[in-house]
Amino acid sequence: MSRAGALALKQPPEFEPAAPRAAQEGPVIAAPVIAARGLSLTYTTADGPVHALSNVDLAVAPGEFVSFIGPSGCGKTTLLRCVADLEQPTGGELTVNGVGAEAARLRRDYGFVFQAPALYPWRTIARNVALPLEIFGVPRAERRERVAHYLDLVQLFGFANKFPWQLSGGMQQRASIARALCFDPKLLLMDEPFGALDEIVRDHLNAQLLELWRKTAKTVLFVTHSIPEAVYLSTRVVVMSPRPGRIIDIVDCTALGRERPLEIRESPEFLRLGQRVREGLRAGHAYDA
Amino acid sequence: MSRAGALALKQPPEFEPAAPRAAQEGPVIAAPVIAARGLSLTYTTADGPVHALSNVDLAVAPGEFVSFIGPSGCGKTTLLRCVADLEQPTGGELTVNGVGAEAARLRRDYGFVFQAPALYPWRTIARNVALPLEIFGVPRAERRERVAHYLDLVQLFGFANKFPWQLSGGMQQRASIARALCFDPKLLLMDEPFGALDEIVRDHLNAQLLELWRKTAKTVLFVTHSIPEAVYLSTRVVVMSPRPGRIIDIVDCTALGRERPLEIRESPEFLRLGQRVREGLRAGHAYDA
Amino acid sequence: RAAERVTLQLKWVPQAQFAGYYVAQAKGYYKEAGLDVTIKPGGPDVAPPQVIAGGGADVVVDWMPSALASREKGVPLVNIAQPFKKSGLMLTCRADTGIKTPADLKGRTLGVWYAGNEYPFLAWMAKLGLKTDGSPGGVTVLKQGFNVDPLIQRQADCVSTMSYNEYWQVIDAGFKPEQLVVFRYEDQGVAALEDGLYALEPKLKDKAFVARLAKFVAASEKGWAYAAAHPDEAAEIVLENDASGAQTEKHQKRMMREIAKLLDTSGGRLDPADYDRTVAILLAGGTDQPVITRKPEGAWTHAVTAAEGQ
Amino acid sequence: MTRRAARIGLLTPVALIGGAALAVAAHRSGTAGAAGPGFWLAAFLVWLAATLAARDIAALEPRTATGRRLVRLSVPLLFGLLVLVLWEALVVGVGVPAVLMPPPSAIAARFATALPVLGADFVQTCLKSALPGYVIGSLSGLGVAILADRLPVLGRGLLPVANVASALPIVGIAPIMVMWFGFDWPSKAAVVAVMTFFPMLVQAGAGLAATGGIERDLMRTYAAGYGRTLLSLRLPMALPFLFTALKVNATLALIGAIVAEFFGTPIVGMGFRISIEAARLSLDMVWAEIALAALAGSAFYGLIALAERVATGWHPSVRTG
Amino acid sequence: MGVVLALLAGWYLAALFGNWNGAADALARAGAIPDAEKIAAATMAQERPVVPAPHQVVSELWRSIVGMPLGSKRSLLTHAWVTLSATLMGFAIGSLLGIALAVAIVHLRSVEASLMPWIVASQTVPILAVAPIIIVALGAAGLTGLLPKAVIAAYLCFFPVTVGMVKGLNAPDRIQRDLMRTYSASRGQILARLRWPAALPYLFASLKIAVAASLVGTIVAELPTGAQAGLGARLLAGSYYGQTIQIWAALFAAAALSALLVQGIGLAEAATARALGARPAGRVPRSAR
Ligand SMILES: Nc1ncnc2c1ncn2[C@@H]1O[C@H](COP(=O)(O)OP(=O)(O)OP(=O)(O)O)[C@@H](O)[C@H]1O
Ligand SMILES: Nc1ncnc2c1ncn2[C@@H]1O[C@H](COP(=O)(O)OP(=O)(O)OP(=O)(O)O)[C@@H](O)[C@H]1O
Ligand SMILES: [Mg+2]
Ligand SMILES: [Mg+2]
Repeated sequence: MSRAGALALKQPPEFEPAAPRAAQEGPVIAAPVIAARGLSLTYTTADGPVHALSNVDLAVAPGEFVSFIGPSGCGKTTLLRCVADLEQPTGGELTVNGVGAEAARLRRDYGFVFQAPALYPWRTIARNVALPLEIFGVPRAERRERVAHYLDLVQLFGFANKFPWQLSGGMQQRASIARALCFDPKLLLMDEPFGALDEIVRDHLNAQLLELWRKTAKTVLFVTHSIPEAVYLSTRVVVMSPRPGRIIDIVDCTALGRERPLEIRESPEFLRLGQRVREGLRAGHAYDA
Repeated sequence: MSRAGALALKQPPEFEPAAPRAAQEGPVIAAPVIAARGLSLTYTTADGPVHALSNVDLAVAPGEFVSFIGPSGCGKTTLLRCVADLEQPTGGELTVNGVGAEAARLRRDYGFVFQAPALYPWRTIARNVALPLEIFGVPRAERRERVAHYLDLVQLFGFANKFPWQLSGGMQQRASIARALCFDPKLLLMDEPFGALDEIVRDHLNAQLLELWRKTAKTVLFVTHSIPEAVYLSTRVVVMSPRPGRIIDIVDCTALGRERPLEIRESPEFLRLGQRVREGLRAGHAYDA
Repeated sequence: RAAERVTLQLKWVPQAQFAGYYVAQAKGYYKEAGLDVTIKPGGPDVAPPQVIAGGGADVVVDWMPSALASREKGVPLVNIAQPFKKSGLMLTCRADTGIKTPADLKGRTLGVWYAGNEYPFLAWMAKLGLKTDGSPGGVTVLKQGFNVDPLIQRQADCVSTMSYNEYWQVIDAGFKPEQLVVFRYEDQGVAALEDGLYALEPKLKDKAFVARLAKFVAASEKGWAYAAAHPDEAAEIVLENDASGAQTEKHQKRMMREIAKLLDTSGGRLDPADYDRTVAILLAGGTDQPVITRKPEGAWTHAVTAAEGQ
Repeated sequence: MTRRAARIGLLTPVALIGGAALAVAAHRSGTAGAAGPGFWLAAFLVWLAATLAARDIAALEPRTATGRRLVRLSVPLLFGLLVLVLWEALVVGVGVPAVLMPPPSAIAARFATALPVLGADFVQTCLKSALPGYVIGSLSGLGVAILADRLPVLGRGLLPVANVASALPIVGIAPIMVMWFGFDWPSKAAVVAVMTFFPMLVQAGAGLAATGGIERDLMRTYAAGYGRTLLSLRLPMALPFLFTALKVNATLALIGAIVAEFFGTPIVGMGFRISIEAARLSLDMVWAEIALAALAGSAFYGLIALAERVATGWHPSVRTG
Repeated sequence: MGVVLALLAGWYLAALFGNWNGAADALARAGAIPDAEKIAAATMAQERPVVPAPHQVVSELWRSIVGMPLGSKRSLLTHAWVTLSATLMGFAIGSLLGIALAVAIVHLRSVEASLMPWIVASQTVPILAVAPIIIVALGAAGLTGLLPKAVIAAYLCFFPVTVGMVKGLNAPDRIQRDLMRTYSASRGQILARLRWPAALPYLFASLKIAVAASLVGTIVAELPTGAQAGLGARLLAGSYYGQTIQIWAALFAAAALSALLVQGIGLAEAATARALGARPAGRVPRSAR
């Protein structure tokens, strides 16, 4: 019932620096968190099949931060949903943390931030954020503490008792981020989490996320449309092309190091990486035409 | 019944350059499309009032392209909803096209792109886009033609017969843009229309929108979180600060001219304007704290 | 000459209880008399006085207690003929309950019908000095459904039965007559008059109407006489008129025979002595809600049966 | 606004006083049973005034909550009074026999004098029969809907059977229930349970099917079990449907309990009283019981509707914002 | 299938226990020494059992359906047809009335305020008490046969439709309504294009209840008219003559009829859902089952 809860219990909201994780630095050497081989997914619709994913190969090592970027409708969400065992691939193999996607889901290995906020309208913001904690059997007092902490993190503290429809679009999105973070999953799947946020809040949350990632042993799969954001946050950026959705480039960003001040975004290395991603994106669009 | 429809009829989907509109170039001289004076809106919620808008003064001349930028939850959506007569201001005055907001709505003076796609799940994409045309009584043949044209514009042509849940987030957003454009309203209210789109599609749609705006006599109110987008598209950028939501800066961008190639975004003038907006935004956030 | 129309409202569903009318219809006695008669079947929720007050019938079949009660309520019913001389109402008990005499009923659970049939029962209990409101020393009364299941399933010690109907259902259920103890109301001196024909008082002022009814009553009596003489054929005629197709031949034939025992053979004229006895029973009602509070006046007439004799 | 207020100020007294006058006039010996055209014209005018007044009052938008409540209350009251007055006028004016349709005044008088009887009947029928049956029926309907949803294989077999079983006509099952559960209230409660089962089954089925994709996906990411998903997501989501069933059942339960008493009862209960008094042609008593049933049913319905507002305050149909 | 077998077995058990006392009683009265085996055998073959055994009911059904010529008064099919026609007519009247009332309630506040309490009150009037009045009144007005029954059926079945449809027509959420507001769509257009499709799930659930209620109403209406045709008359006659098996057979016919009707509405619902692009129940979450 509460394996994730129990696990989470050991890490109070004030994250102490986790155990040294130097051994995990090198990519794709440790047992991969995500291993996809020839992954394909075709939706059958009334007017013919839609090839959302085609022959995707990907391995993500523990502690990696992988961003996905690609034209609208290229299969990013679908890929994340496969990892989360919310879609059944129609071909290929996929393991998550060494087991099948379903087993991983049942072990509560990950937290998912959906592209839409998906808040329950009958729960207040605080109770929406508390939902996974309730399910994982976290005791009430700790629940309250964590909810407060994460609402604070996403700058929604004063809105704990509001209902979702009383919040602006960006605020709803932030509430859903807090909901995914609050039970401290080892693997984070985030689908355009910062899409509806202004630059300042976005920078703030980028920094918070990066810090969280650095301090805890999280692996993050992150979908975004912002090239700078992708490069700034990631150890690798995966560029995809649409119909059939496939990977056309993987840009390694480890050269930027783990400590990334905001200013790094003006460095030539950063701009170079960004340019490479942009070219991949453009190439992806060319496929589309 | 179908004034908007009739009006639109005169302009076939292939927009011919409209009548010369040189006379409208100078801002705030012609009778304003939007005139707000001391506009305020306070939501009453169970745990006290939320001051979403406070004392907003704004005049928008015909043919202007005004962007709104500000921290998440600062009242941008609320302001647009007031203009659209979807919220009742609790104070101040507001006229739209010289009449009250309600009268303007009843005249079908504007088209609204909501922050969420708000597609009707029981209609296919094509029929969702056709919805306003049906309501305005546009004949079937023309309806089909227009829907095809605008689905093409937002690069959704092959998806006409899909249902909303069969589309990716970005595709849904584009469908909702097509729906607002297809009846060719004189006033466009767009709430973060491009938030879920990748850079390439976004650039494409930016250009399309700009062209549409230049060729037809549209006035556009545009909410965005992207500073470059705001500066690139707008004649003026309105910077807002939250709780109570108010205008803290208005940046005039007419200096960039009406013809704006994409490259203009690297020009020093452009960067200067962007910097000014960014500073306003930052100042807005300071208010919040 | 066009046939004169008469509408008759029965008290209950088509069964041998009403055989006389169906036979008269089927044998053409009504037609011979120059009448066009419509027979409306009744049912559990059809109150004949209501129907006649609403103009839905010219003549109704009703029991006298119910008719007199309606009269007091403002429906001026008048008995114009009384085909049934005797009452078929009985209280049927299981012998294994140990009930032997009416005195043994004390403290028992009794099933009673309520659609007008409760008045004689209440009068009887009053006579026996048994309370019916559930207080100790009285009897417990159940409003019985349409059938005798409460007896078979021991939910009641005794149930109401008609000698021509429900009693035989008990027998059909496997009881032998000696396993039952039967109290006939007739024998207990509390029998009220049952099926009679009633019409509205104001309309009886119309001579033509009386003449029409006289023809109707005479033809009906002819039907009854034939039915009593040919019970099996009468039962078949009734069955043909049962639209539900649920009645069985065996049951209807038996019913017809039992009905024949209750009939008045003297032409359907009401015997004022029977009337007086019924009124006396009803006035003695002795419950919190007496059936009638005062002696009715003009509640019967021989005008129709007399006219018939002419 | 002011014109409307003036109209209300004018029309309401006209309707009320005119109605009262009409009801009294109907009883005058000259009018009763033989009302002339003048009387009917007056009746028509009263009706017109009341309708117009009700329309204007309904269109009012008072600032305060109390004011809104007043408006909500006064319109149906006005409407109800109108119905009663016209009923009285019609019945007395035309001279309809009381055994067919008694005037409201007679019903009210009977209601007042028969209070102890009505009270006993209410306890027997509403509290002892209808209420337990309602609870059992609604809960088991929900239970079977959940069971069928939980075990689709079972559901495929169970649902058609449940459909069959719960569409049983009351007149058919009432005698059977008397046979099984005896004459007293348990058999009535059983009938009510059977009657209320089906609406809940159907609505709960629709409600459980209403849960959207992404909300459910969220629960899946938590590897939430069936029960958890049910409690935290699907039942809340189904609440609007469940309340629809509860509301329909509120009235059904009462009808069921009353009608079941037609098929054998101890000598107390609203259905018992209605059936015997109808046979005795005491229609004033019958209507007094019907009025009691209507009052009790409406009150129960109102309670459920109130609970609905509280429990589904988030739903757009309640929020209306 | 398994379910049906289990039910049959349960039924036999119920017959065994339900009839035990009665059978023992009867055997004792007949003078036999009641041993368990004899009693058990007798429970299956009683003439008026508490619970008839399935084969008794089946043979009665067989006798009265197959054994009788169609159109004969003793054929259950004849009666079923009589009842069905009144049911369908009442259902049509009732559901149309229910929908019309719901539409009026949703649109006109005065209707809701003045009518709704009375509609509720009307539903608490015990139908069996008023059915004779209605039948007598309609009969006096010259209406006999199908219509009075249909009227009572309609009386019973309009209410579930009204309650459900009021809920359903109000179900569209705020943004969906706002979209229509921006088009200043007429009430009729909003009804046809938004409220109605959104109310369909509610409608079908209500119709299922209504059709069952309509059948009950018809059967109730067949009682006061006494032994005329129809399943109600059949039930009444069975009840009057204590023929349990016949009651059960009629009950089964009625129940089967209503199950068929409900099933039919279910099919219509599924077809509509398909046409309106309802998302198929989806891959059933394996673990959630
Ligand atoms: N349930 C579905 N049924 C049919 N087709 C679907 C379904 N879900 C997604 N698709 C199709 O699969 C493709 C990939 O969709 P997906 O949501 O993964 O895109 P995405 O990369 O997340 O796009 P965006 O950036 O716009 O969110 C799209 O073409 C979409 O139309
Ligand atoms: N219906 C409502 N009831 C109560 N408060 C509301 C409601 N709608 C919005 N608010 C509040 O009003 C403020 C402004 O909201 P608004 O939606 O206008 O923000 P926004 O500028 O569009 O933000 P974002 O960029 O996140 O979309 C927020 O604080 C929000 O919580
Ligand atoms: Mg996506
Ligand atoms: Mg917004």
